[in-house]
Amino acid sequence: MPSYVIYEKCDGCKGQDKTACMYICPNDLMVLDKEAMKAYNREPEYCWECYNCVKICPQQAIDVRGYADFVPMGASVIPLRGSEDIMWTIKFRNGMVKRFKFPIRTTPEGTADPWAIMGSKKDDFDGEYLYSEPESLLLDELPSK
Amino acid sequence: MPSYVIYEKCDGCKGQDKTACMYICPNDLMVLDKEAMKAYNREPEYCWECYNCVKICPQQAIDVRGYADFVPMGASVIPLRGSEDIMWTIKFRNGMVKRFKFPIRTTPEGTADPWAIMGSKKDDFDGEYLYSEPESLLLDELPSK
Amino acid sequence: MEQFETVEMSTDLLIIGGGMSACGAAVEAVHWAKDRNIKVLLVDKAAMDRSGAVAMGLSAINTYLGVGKEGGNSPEEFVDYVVNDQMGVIRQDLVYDIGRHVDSSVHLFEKWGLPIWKDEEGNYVHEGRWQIMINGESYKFIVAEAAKNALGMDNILERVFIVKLLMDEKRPNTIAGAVGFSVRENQFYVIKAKAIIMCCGGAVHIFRPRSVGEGMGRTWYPPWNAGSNYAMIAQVGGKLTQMESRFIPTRFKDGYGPVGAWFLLFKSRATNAFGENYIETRVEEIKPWEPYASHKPVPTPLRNHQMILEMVEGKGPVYMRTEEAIANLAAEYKDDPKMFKKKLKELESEAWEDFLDMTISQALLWAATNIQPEKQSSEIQASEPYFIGSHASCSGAWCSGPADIAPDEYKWGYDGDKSVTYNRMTTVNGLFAAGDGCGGNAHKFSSGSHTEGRIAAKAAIKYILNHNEEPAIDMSKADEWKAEIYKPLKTYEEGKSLTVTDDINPNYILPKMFLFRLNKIMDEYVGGTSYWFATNEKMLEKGLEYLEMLKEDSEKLGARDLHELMRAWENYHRLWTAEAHLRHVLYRQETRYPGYLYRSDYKGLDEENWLAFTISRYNPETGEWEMSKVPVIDIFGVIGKK
Amino acid sequence: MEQFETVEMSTDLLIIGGGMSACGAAVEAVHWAKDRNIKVLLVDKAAMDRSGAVAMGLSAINTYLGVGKEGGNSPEEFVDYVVNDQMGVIRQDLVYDIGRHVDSSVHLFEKWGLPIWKDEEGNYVHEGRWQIMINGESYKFIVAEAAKNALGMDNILERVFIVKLLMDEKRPNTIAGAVGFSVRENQFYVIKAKAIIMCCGGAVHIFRPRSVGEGMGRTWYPPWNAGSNYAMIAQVGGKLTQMESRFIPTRFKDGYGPVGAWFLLFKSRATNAFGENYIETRVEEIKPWEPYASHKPVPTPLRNHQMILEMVEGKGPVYMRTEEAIANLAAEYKDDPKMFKKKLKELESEAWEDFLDMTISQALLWAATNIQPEKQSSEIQASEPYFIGSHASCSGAWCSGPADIAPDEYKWGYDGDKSVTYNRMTTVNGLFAAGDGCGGNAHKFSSGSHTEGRIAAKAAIKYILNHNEEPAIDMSKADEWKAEIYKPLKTYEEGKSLTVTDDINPNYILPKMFLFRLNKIMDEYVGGTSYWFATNEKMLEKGLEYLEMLKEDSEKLGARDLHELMRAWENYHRLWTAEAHLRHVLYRQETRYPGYLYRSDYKGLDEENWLAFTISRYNPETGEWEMSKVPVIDIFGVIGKK
Ligand SMILES: Cc1cc2c(cc1C)N(S(=O)(=O)O)C1C(=O)NC(=O)N=C1N2C[C@H](O)[C@H](O)[C@H](O)COP(=O)(O)OP(=O)(O)OC[C@H]1O[C@@H](n2cnc3c(N)ncnc32)[C@H](O)[C@@H]1O
Ligand SMILES: Cc1cc2c(cc1C)N(S(=O)(=O)O)C1C(=O)NC(=O)N=C1N2C[C@H](O)[C@H](O)[C@H](O)COP(=O)(O)OP(=O)(O)OC[C@H]1O[C@@H](n2cnc3c(N)ncnc32)[C@H](O)[C@@H]1O
Ligand SMILES: Nc1ncnc2c1ncn2[C@@H]1O[C@H](COP(=O)(O)O)[C@@H](O)[C@H]1O
Ligand SMILES: Nc1ncnc2c1ncn2[C@@H]1O[C@H](COP(=O)(O)O)[C@@H](O)[C@H]1O
Ligand SMILES: Nc1ncnc2c1ncn2[C@@H]1O[C@H](COP(=O)(O)O)[C@@H](O)[C@H]1O
Ligand code: SF4
Ligand code: SF4
Ligand code: SF4
Ligand code: SF4
Ligand code: NA
Repeated sequence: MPSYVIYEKCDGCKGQDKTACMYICPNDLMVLDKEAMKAYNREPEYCWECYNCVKICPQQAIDVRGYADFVPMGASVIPLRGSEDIMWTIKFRNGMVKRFKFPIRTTPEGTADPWAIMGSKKDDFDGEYLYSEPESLLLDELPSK
Repeated sequence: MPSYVIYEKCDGCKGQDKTACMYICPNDLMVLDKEAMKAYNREPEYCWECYNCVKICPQQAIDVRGYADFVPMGASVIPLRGSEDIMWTIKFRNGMVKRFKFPIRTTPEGTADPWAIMGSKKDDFDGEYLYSEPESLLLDELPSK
Repeated sequence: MEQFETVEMSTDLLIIGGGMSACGAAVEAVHWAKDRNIKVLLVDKAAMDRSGAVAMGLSAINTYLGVGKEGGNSPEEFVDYVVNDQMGVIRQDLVYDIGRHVDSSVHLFEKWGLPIWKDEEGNYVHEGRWQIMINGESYKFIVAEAAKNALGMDNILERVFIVKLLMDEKRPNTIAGAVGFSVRENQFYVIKAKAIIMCCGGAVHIFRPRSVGEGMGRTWYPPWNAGSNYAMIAQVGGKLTQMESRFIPTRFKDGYGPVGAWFLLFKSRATNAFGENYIETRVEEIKPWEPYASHKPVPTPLRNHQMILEMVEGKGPVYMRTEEAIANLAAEYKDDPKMFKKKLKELESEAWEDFLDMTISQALLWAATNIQPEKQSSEIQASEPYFIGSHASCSGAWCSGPADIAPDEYKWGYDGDKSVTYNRMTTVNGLFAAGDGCGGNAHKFSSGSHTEGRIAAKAAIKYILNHNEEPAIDMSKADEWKAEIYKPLKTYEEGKSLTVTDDINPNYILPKMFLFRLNKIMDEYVGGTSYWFATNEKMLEKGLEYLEMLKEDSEKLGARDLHELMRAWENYHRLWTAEAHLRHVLYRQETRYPGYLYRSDYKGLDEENWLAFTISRYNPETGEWEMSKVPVIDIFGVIGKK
Repeated sequence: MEQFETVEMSTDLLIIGGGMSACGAAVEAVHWAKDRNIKVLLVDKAAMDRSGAVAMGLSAINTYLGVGKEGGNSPEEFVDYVVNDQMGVIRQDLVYDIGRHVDSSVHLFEKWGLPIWKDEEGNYVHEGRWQIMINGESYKFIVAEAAKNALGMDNILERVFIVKLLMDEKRPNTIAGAVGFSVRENQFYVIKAKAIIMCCGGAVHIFRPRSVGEGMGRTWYPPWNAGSNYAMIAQVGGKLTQMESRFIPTRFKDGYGPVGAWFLLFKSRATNAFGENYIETRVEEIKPWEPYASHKPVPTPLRNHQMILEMVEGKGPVYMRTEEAIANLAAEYKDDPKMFKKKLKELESEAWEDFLDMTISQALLWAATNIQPEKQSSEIQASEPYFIGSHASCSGAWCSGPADIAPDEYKWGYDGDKSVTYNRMTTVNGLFAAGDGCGGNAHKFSSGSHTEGRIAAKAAIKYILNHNEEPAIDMSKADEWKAEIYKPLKTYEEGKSLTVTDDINPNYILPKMFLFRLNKIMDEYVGGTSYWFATNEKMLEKGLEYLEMLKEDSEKLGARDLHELMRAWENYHRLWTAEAHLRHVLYRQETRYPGYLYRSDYKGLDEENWLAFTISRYNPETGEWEMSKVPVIDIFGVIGKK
């Protein structure tokens, strides 16, 4: 189910240096047609349908249609990703619709603190402890053989 | 091994209504880019490499390169079809070259006469004889059960 | 959307297709028609010079009896061969009919200009008992030339793709014409006809091919025959038979070069990777398929089966021992170095010609892998399944047989009338079939297909004279048909603006992706190469579910231009062919053709219940498929004969 | 051709990749580096936020012990599990190391913001003994955020593809840097480094995928990991181990949705088409693989084998009995209609989340085929082979183990020094590997890969301090490397004018067709899906011949732009991965992993000869591959333990 860009909705990320979809695609598939100022998937057959471009697009201009070579037509799966949760709308081939909402993170974006746990063995450079241990293991010391 | 058109050699059949390659391709693959006046194979993945476009091209502008997905590179098979025979030049990947010549027909082009054998039962409309029979069977009558 | 002109045409006889059987039909029809005020029209989707399976040429004519020659074969002997090669389920009346007429076509070919190999005494060089060697690069060109000369170019439409048949509005179950479109001009054709001969060849790309990238066109069977015969006949309610009889040729791996010359002419062995000749070592394994197994030659499916067992048991690759064969043939001259060298040269040239005349890509593959057949073996492999009623398989329409040979069960006339019957007429009045399209009679090959076209044409002319009514077609419906046929263009045009690029768009499915979907379903549920040709009831039922969805989605086929519109309709024909195949496979509860098809849930041969033709009929009224059996009649007493 | 700027960079530690292991390496490295004047640079071909296998998210963390929790598991128990699941051939030192550290990463993830399911008592909800459930849509995003925050964006290069490693010109067998190019700008990178950690993940599209059209990107493993780890390590002479240990996950058919939650959390059965649970009915058939066969849970390859037997014997389709599982779970509430309904709703939501968090296409496939898991079973199938050293398989580099656990045979320092050894260092001085790139230790999964990145990073920092010499790289060769790397652009530019269209041109091979060629060779000679994962010596030798030709032809790879240039080099990495795999498969003369790989010529397990690691080394001096064995040491006495 490769991604596709809805012509009317894409604004080329307003001519910014890198568009959101180009920025995010792990497989470097999204590319901006600079003349039309529209993005597109240049190699649909290498699309993993990870939906990352779909989730990130500020215009909700990207959708996915199931791989033609094994997905029957007419269904859709549409995410709306907020700062704390994601809402999914699933439309079946037969018209049935289901909605699901799931949490995505418990901290504000950008605040993940690498040193959130600082273990008491944080200076054990010569031993086997890793930086947050042993506290991050909920132990007083590394398990021993 | 789909066909390809050599840019320098193709003259678009001099702007004629139908180009030789378009005329002949059994799979309707060859098409003329009317602006460039050059022909090309529009769907190489449906090419049977029947070489009919290659054989017919008045400019010898068409060649074939082995299907990339299983033919190693560097070999070629080039026909030169005359009115009575065809000459093949085969270049191996390792550089070896072989040439073969075979007859193609024993009559001048265009002269195949459908009624070249006219059997004595040519009026047997109600029976089982076909138009050239029984002479064309080298028999005096149809074999009987 | 562009405008399309409706071209209305009328003919008496319409020949659909321009291949071997159509060329035969053309000459024969013109012969009987010309003094009878009967008009004949031929429509081919391509250019007759090089259309159909023989487009590239052939290196042998595989059906020649020499009935009129000393030491030749009789039609009865031919029946014996075909019936036992095909595991019994063969219409002996049809095969006999081919056998008694086929030499006639071959001798015409020679007159027309086809070079046939001759030995020093001027006799044809036989590849095998039934096969003769030709310099066949221009085989189709020559045969088409005769047909064109007979018809005249005014009676030929090239580059017109026929999409569907039209039925008479007054006379039930009677053919009345066909509709199609030009892939070159904006022209929509409605062709009225009193009789039609279906000559559209077999089908490929029903199953996923072994090469799936650029090489997907390198199927053994040519990519342009799309099952139009089977689909169009079924759609109007014509009965099909033996649609489970797919064909899986053993071929040189990947290039799909022919093996016949190697096995028969060069007397080559094929062995597994350990040098074992499976035909000898696996005699026991085909015993469950007696009485056919011990017939000589070993039936084609059983030979395939033996080879496939090597692969499945992990004893591949399987090789054609070309260097051994050539060495053996040259050995005769081993004491005469000059002759020896000459013989070697000759054999080398013959080996290459065999490919260059009919599968050029195999020659290129040899060159690209530095293979010299006199020095090195080449791999062989079982291809993906195809449909070709004229080769060592017999899918096709259920047709009436020759009046003088066929028992009553196998012949009929208008509305089933047994007093005046029409050879090769399908179960639809006025609709005939030949070549790959006529079922139950295998081993016709190029020459037999030409012959069958002739047989059908003569019968069709008779039919026309006996039922000489104007086809009743309501031309006010022409716009409806036109809209239907051009719909993929409209679907695309109307849908495309949604997306930035037109390849991925939820409004339509492009033909290429439709094909991939079909191929995947067939491969995985109906016994394609990925499942080593095996399937079972549960898989088939699941596959049918997916095919049904695909059929619904065919409404959304999109096409960017006339060429792609042809692809759309080709694939629609493939879909119908696929469904017919699946239903036949489901119906035949046995494994009659191991090597072609395995029913994992019915592994053996079941002569008691299944020595019978399977018949399907799509009922156009109800939209249901009806399955039935017709017993095999052993007219010539050859079944299981040793 | 365009001009490309050469950007020369220097760092102490270079982390190649930005996935789970790289993110672990980054935080750990920065921690130990920051006060020691050590510079750390990370290079990712994509954007760290969503790069690697976890790009889409995950619905479970598959490696969590609860070492510090009541009722938790010990590292020894983890070793027992992994070793027996993987048929004995496992580096117990490495696995133990993961086991004792992995919870630490998981608890960090939680702090960073990852929602982990909790039960009413606040305990993690376990999917299985080792697996915990998460709301993992943003899993990678969060883990990358911490890594980015630790490194600072100045120390991160995104969209730079590393093509190959550079060796020190003075010190033999010592790493000195890497070269690569930006896929966004015309910049060519030469990066000098004292130590490198390889974090490039595993490999996909080595074998032909089951979907070959538009759906070829829907492999289970993400299409962007191309075996860079295996290829680049091999090219500089680093040893690889267990490259025959491909991974074939059982997954929901076509969409490749995960099955773990179904089997473990929902306690679902999988059955053949006739309702038989193959895990129970085929107990006898795995007996030849004792002592592993009767270990619980049944080892992953053996479970696969049982399922594959169903398919090969024609008893498919195989189904996950989802409706039965959900009904069973809800049954508890059958007397309380309200609770029953609520529970059903909850289970339905959990089922969909499992896909939506990590394999959205499976959700779309369900919707497109109108499947509601609570009402209808879904097909499962064995995928094509992948390479992923962190899952239920263990291909990767042969690395030094932890000083306190590894026996001498399994650890080393600079030039093999046993007195100061470096954890996770490959056999090349200063070159480390983690995650999918470190071989012999399976079942790390996302959390263990993160942990292993951390372990490697700490060791690499030590290495840097102990061997703190400037990398000796002759920058006068930069133009040569540059020319080599951009060559496909030049080959295309110079060659393209020959032909009217640029797709079919004899001067170059485009990456996509190169891939099809590779995939076909691997599928047909090295046991891909078309051969039901079976191969033999003869097939392998033939395959190797074809691979060699492909390697020669890789000189003619052409690329139209920077994006396609990346594809060209990815495929070159795939080619090396493929060759390494083939050589390992050829070397291991037994069938240790039925369900993943069958040697038709060595069908059984051979503990006497092959309870050993296979090791390959490509010798950069001679261009030869050297194969050897290293015995398995049963450090924890767990092999075959019940
Ligand atoms: C595919 C193939 C076939 C053979 C062989 C190798 C290969 C690679 N070999 S050996 O190696 O196996 O041995 C042969 C050989 O050496 N010797 C031999 O005698 N026969 C061989 N065949 C068999 C013969 O070719 C075969 O028996 C005949 O060609 C069958 O004749 P016919 O049934 O008429 O089919 P066709 O393919 O010739 O013609 C089909 C025509 O239909 C047209 N068409 C199709 N759909 C249409 C539509 N919808 N509308 C309009 N036109 C529409 C086509 O354009 C074509 O004109
Ligand atoms: C593919 C996959 C994997 C998993 C799962 C489902 C699926 C579909 N499932 S379950 O369903 O099976 O269960 C998991 C699950 O639920 N739970 C779990 O814990 N783990 C699962 N995995 C396993 C983990 O994902 C896996 O263990 C880790 O991701 C491995 O980490 P690492 O070894 O670091 O690989 P990576 O893929 O994360 O990162 C690779 C990075 O390298 C970059 N890269 C690659 N080549 C490069 C080059 N030449 N130059 C520069 N950069 C270059 C990539 O961009 C990326 O950053
Ligand atoms: N091993 C064989 N034994 C008998 N007939 C064969 C054999 N191989 C091919 N033929 C026949 O030779 C002709 C050409 O074969 P092929 O090239 O396989 O299409 C056909 O008539 C085949 O039936
Ligand atoms: N049937 C099973 N028995 C035991 N463990 C399993 C089973 N299926 C999956 N797993 C494990 O569950 C986790 C996720 O599985 P999967 O979705 O198959 O990747 C991995 O740790 C698997 O090893
Ligand atoms: N009918 C078959 N179709 C496909 N593969 C098979 C078949 N029979 C066996 N195999 C495979 O061949 C290999 C050897 O199987 P066996 O001969 O049954 O031990 C195994 O990988 C099987 O999966
Ligand atoms: S992110 Fe959305 S709006 Fe921006 S370029 Fe991509 S498709 Fe267009
Ligand atoms: S769905 Fe994923 S792989 Fe596909 S284009 Fe979007 S970001 Fe790239
Ligand atoms: S036949 Fe030759 S010259 Fe004519 S258009 Fe085709 S390629 Fe060009
Ligand atoms: S080789 Fe044959 S199929 Fe291919 S383009 Fe030429 S004529 Fe058409
Ligand atoms: Na999971």
